[in-house]
Amino acid sequence: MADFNPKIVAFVCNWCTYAGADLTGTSRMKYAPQVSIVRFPCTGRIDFMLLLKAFAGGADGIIVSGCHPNDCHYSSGNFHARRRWVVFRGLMDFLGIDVRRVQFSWVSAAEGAKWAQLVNETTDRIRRLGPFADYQRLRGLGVG
Amino acid sequence: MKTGFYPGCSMKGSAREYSESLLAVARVLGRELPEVPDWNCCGATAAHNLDHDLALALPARILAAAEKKGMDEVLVPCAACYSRLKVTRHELLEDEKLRQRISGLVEADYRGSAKVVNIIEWLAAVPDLEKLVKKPFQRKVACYYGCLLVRPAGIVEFDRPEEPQSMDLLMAKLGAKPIDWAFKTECCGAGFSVSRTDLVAKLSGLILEDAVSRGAEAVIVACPMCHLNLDLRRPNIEKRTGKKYDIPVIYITQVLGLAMGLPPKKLGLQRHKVAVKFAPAESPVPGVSAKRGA
Amino acid sequence: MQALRSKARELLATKTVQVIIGYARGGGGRARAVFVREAAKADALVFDDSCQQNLAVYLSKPEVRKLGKAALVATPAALRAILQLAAENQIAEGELLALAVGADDVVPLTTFAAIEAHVAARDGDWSAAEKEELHKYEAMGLEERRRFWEEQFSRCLKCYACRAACPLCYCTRCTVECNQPQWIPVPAHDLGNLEWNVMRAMHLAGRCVDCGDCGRACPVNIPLHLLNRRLIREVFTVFGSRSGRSAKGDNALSTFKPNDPEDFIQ
Amino acid sequence: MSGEKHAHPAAEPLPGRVLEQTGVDVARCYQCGKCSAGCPLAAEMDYPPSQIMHLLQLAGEFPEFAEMALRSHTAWLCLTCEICYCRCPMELDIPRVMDALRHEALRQKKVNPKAKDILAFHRAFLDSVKHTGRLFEMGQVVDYKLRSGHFLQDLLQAPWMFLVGKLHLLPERVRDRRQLKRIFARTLKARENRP
Amino acid sequence: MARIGVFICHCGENISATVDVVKVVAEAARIPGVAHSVEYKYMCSDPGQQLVKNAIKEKNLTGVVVAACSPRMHEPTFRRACAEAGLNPFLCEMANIREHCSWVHEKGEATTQKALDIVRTLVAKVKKNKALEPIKVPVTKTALVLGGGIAGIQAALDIANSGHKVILVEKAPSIGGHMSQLSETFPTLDCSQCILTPRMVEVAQHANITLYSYSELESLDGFIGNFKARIRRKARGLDEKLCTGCGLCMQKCPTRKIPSEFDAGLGLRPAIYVPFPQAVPNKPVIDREHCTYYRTGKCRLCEKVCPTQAIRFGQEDEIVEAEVGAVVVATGFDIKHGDFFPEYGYGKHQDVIDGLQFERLASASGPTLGEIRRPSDGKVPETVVFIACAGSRDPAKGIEYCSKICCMYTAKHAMLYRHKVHHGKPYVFYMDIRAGGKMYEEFVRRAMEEDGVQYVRGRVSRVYERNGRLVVKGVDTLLGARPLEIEADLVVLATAGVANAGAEELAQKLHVSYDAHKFYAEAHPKLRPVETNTAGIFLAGACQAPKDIPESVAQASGAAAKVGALFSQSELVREPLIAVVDRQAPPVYSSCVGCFLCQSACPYQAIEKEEFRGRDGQVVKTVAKVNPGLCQGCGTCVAFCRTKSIDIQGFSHAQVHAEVLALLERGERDG
Repeated sequence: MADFNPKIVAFVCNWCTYAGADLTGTSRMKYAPQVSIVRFPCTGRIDFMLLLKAFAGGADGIIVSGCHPNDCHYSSGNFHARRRWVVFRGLMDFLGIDVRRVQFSWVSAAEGAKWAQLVNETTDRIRRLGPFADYQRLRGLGVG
Repeated sequence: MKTGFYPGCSMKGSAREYSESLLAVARVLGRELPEVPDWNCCGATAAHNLDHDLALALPARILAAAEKKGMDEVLVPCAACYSRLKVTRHELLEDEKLRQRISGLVEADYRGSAKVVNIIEWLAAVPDLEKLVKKPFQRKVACYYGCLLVRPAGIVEFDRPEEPQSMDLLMAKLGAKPIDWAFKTECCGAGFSVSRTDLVAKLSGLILEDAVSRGAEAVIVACPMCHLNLDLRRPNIEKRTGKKYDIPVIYITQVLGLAMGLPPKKLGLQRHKVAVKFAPAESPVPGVSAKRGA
Repeated sequence: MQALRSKARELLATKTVQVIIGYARGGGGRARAVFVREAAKADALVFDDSCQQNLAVYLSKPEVRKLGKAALVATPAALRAILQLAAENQIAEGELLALAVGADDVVPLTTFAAIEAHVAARDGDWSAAEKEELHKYEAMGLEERRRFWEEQFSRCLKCYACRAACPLCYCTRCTVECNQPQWIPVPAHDLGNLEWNVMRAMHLAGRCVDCGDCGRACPVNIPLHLLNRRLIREVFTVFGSRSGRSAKGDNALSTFKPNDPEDFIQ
Repeated sequence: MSGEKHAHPAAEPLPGRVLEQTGVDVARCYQCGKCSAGCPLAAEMDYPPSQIMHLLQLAGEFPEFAEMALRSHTAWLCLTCEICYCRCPMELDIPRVMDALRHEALRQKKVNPKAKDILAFHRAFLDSVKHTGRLFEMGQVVDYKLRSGHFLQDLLQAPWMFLVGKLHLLPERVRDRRQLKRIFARTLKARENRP
Repeated sequence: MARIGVFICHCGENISATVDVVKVVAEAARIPGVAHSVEYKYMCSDPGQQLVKNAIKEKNLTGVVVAACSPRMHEPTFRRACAEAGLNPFLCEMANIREHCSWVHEKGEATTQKALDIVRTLVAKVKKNKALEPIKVPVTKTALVLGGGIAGIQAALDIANSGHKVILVEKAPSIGGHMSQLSETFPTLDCSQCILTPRMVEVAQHANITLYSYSELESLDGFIGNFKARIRRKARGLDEKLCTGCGLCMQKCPTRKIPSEFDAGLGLRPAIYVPFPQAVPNKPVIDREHCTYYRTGKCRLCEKVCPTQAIRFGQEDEIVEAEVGAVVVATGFDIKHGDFFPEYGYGKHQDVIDGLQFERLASASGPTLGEIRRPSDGKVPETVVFIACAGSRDPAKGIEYCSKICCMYTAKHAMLYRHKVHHGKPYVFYMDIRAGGKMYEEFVRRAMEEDGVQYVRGRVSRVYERNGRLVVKGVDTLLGARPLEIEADLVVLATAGVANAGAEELAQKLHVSYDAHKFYAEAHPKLRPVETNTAGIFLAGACQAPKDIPESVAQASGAAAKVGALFSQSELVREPLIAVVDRQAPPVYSSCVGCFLCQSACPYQAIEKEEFRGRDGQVVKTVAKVNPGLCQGCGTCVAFCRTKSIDIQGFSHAQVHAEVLALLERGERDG
């Protein structure tokens, strides 16, 4: 698995985490390149269907990240998202899907370092978990 | 709650009155204080000066032994030993690799189950101590904490590192009047008592001077090294400052003992270089006070 | 049963309602839904243990609404469904009347408040058997659970009977029918089946009134209600709210507390 | 781990070695001097703590500064009273840096001559511990006198200490002394015998 | 059929150093729908933008993807360029291959591959973009200024003088802020109140300014151009119209021994008081916590003596509502109080004081009428030690940043001390002297050269009392780090500047972001220093970071200018990135089923009900509708909608879905 390059999709909000990831760049901190960022106005906008689509799309792991509580640019989008993810995780787990494949996080615009760390840790975790063959098999993807 | 007792070397020798008074007091309190089985020296300053692993291994051996005996906490009255044991426990619990390596050295799997407590913590935990006071120790005392009871704060996490209060509160319970002074936590010269007596004389001199100038009648300590430097080294101090200081240096446990009305002899007061003149009942061994400054 | 029939007769005769939505004896002794519009036909109404279907499912159907004001023969689950539908602006106060049926009595409930009180009074926890059923699957290992559901969903035909049976699946356009973009592939293959069932469960999270009709309706016997049950418990234990208890109550997922648990968030 | 490095003292510049042994990054020191201001013995030191830190900061590029730090009297005068660490705005564990310096100096045989007595004392102390498992004060004092050559100093105190029963003629002993010997053999001895 | 143009920027070396730009160009050209793919050294430069404009015209592109830096940086630039070339700006997207790729990954295949993935993803998105028209919203030409310190005063006056209405809210009984507490000001040493009080009066008398002193912001709703503010006017306990400020009540008040906030605890005040003689408004407030009447139910002496019967014990807080188009936050800063430095004995020894307290000692209007006398015994101190960086640059006990103003005010303090006590000996313990600023360095030199202030380079370890004096254990790191002891009569700590206690709470009311130290965050550290990332809310003064007077005033005028610009149009043009609800022809009207979960989720109350009626006038359907003025475009509603009837422009279902599918292709390729 050491040479396995996981595909990780990051769903992030524009105001905190996207800006935080920008800061990682302006601070020239390095992190694993396997992650692709999809930008949203707010974590509140992130539809759980998109997570399913990402997995269906062959993602081995997903990061969902936004503003810290009380820092949401829209004041409460992240609070709604938080509840949604509680339920979503419960369901995933009940369906036998390893919730460690979805990492939720708060990364503020000031936390460039945290973003790099988040991506690296998640990449390592997913590497350890291996390709999400179980899921990709469902769509007859030639994995594993 | 099983409490083990780690006397450390000096309490068997130069500071035996400390353990004598502690055990005397413990008897009154009805507390068992079994010694940590086959305990060894903590290595003190010498060990960590010369070798980091050794400085950890020696205390680790002690703690492992206490653990093996099923002790929940180890009472370490000597502030210096307390510091070594506490630091060791902290470092080994912080760093798993290190814990394993040192465990290997001491040939026991040290887990860190036994807590390390100092004399003040231990006494503070005694429910309504004040009720046991028969003869309130009505003296103005300078509570001298020294370095190692309160520092490094991040590790001992006991009293605040600047302007600590725990000993003052304890003394107040015993009827004493703790003075507000400036040298509570200044260093007395510690391990230099033999090798650099000159420096000890200097540092300890500053401490005595401040205590005396603020009207203290006694300096209260919880550390054999501090006692050695402030009491036994009195002649060197006086030689350096060119002043005489009659102020006695008394262990916490001795004050407690006196307040409980125990006879000074039981508390080893006669072993002091500087006589405790105001000690109640029979006055200290005459021979001793006569020999002062000889 | 007599009480029910006479009450129905009275309601129709006095034109208090135009239709009684209730149960009648169907083929093979099974109960089926019936829409009684004349007092004379009230005797067709039955009520016994075989009457399990949640009739509230009809309340949002236009053809039924056309019939006028209705009285609904309501099981506890149906009462909860009524409240939830009200909370979601699907039925308004005074649009219907609920006939809460018990062993041998019938309680007409004319206002939402009355229904809320009735539900609250009889509200209870799941039976030991129900708990055991859920627990059985949770006790499985992750991989075992995954295999179980993969096998279950592999049988799914995407017939949407579960959706048709659900009183809260009243959407006139379901996500599966959205094709720009196509959220869920139309053919019944493993991925689409999983996505459909996840979506169904998520869309019912904080809304499901736990009647179990989805599971009963499934022609290939997938225990769908377990998915909802699992989320009902999640919502209750984590957010402390239960759907179908109030005609006004905000949905657990469209509200929040600043200090909601977030231990899973890094 | 560091064993290989120990074989070649010069293998890595001093700051790196300090970091490795103590976890203290000397680069974080911004030379405010608070440590020197509070150090009870700063006045006696050839380089007060803040200067030692600065020497270490430059030691990487300038070996002569590394030498100054290693050969300093400061390392041996440090009492480990922890007041510097306690008040350092950057929370740098200076006492541990001093420990590391001492260890390096010992291994590279660069102990400051002025520290002879202090070192002699420490050695005497540990000898006593090595043989008896505990500190045998009498034995240690005698041992120290032999090592340091200060025969008169303190002998005045000794008789009095007997009198009040503070000195014993015979040492207390740990039962499992073999184990202690092993511990010493694997630590101090092993280190000091390295080239 | 889509005709997308892809424009890949080298950003000098910033991108091309780690990304094989040429390869990305070639690969991008092969993405279905891409009609044009080029690279350029600096795409944001004029020739770069020209490149885009020309391509749009020549290749009549239907969409543009600029692969360069973060959209947060240049999206507006390129959207403008597109618009100028006749392409709807919202058909332009940016692929962030700099911050999110070239800068964070090593040179190599993987990085180039990722750059291409990002491009592909945004090509997929832009194909689904729709041409959007900007939204126009009216602007209420009244500004709300929070905080009546020098920054707030300056901002209020500038806005008012440009002909707009201003509501100035100050939480204290009087405006003036910290500046009114200062004695003299560096580097000119002119008296603070002499230059401040005229402006305070101007505020009070300005026709365009409504002053709410002793008031606080309760809540702020709405959005740029259309805020609704609720302001709590705390009960002063008197009728301001009747009160003439004669001060009789204060003279007669029996409770007089209350530490004066204005004098930083060094002076005393009665329970009914104005903070200082030149207060604006010059009307007292009753301090209910200490007032005898409120405590015991007896007294009412002030009521008896008041010649105009202005006292109102029963008075209650009043909430006033105001519609404003812009907000200037000028709530200032505080100094780090308390004994966070036990080794310096602050809070233990009366004669260890902070900078603000020294200002009061040195101020002619202060408790000692400008004579330097130490708090403990009123003795004139022979020796004063000033300790700089007391809490600043101190991660362990204080804050890690530099408070910036301390070096200067400490030099000023030492100077003032010498001017008032000629034989006195001032010492300053410092780490570095930061005197960047016009005439600042010269000022510090003067302190050393002309006023003989002794600067000692080193941090103080400890301060303790010995026979009535304070022993300062310091060090001189320039003299071999030798410890040195000074016996002082007074020790002044240059305590750190920190954010106000309520800063966080206010930020949350305003929805503005703040940094780790609770200072309000500007929209861009260099280029947008007075805006917040919430449109229509601006910053002035020390609420953003510790600042001295000239800086605060400059920023205040800057904020005022921004407000002026905003108020210069009667109608504001907003990006149309907001939610919309599906609409269809009758009888369907909309796919929305009207469950209104979106309504309870919307943070801006932007979701309304719309009813459709049949011919008979009966309501046949009730569905959701978005108020384009209120919607801020967070999209929370979108994720709730089971029928996918509500969508958000710019981040629509089709767009994000396409983005994720683009990742799917990648999955297919190397899966």
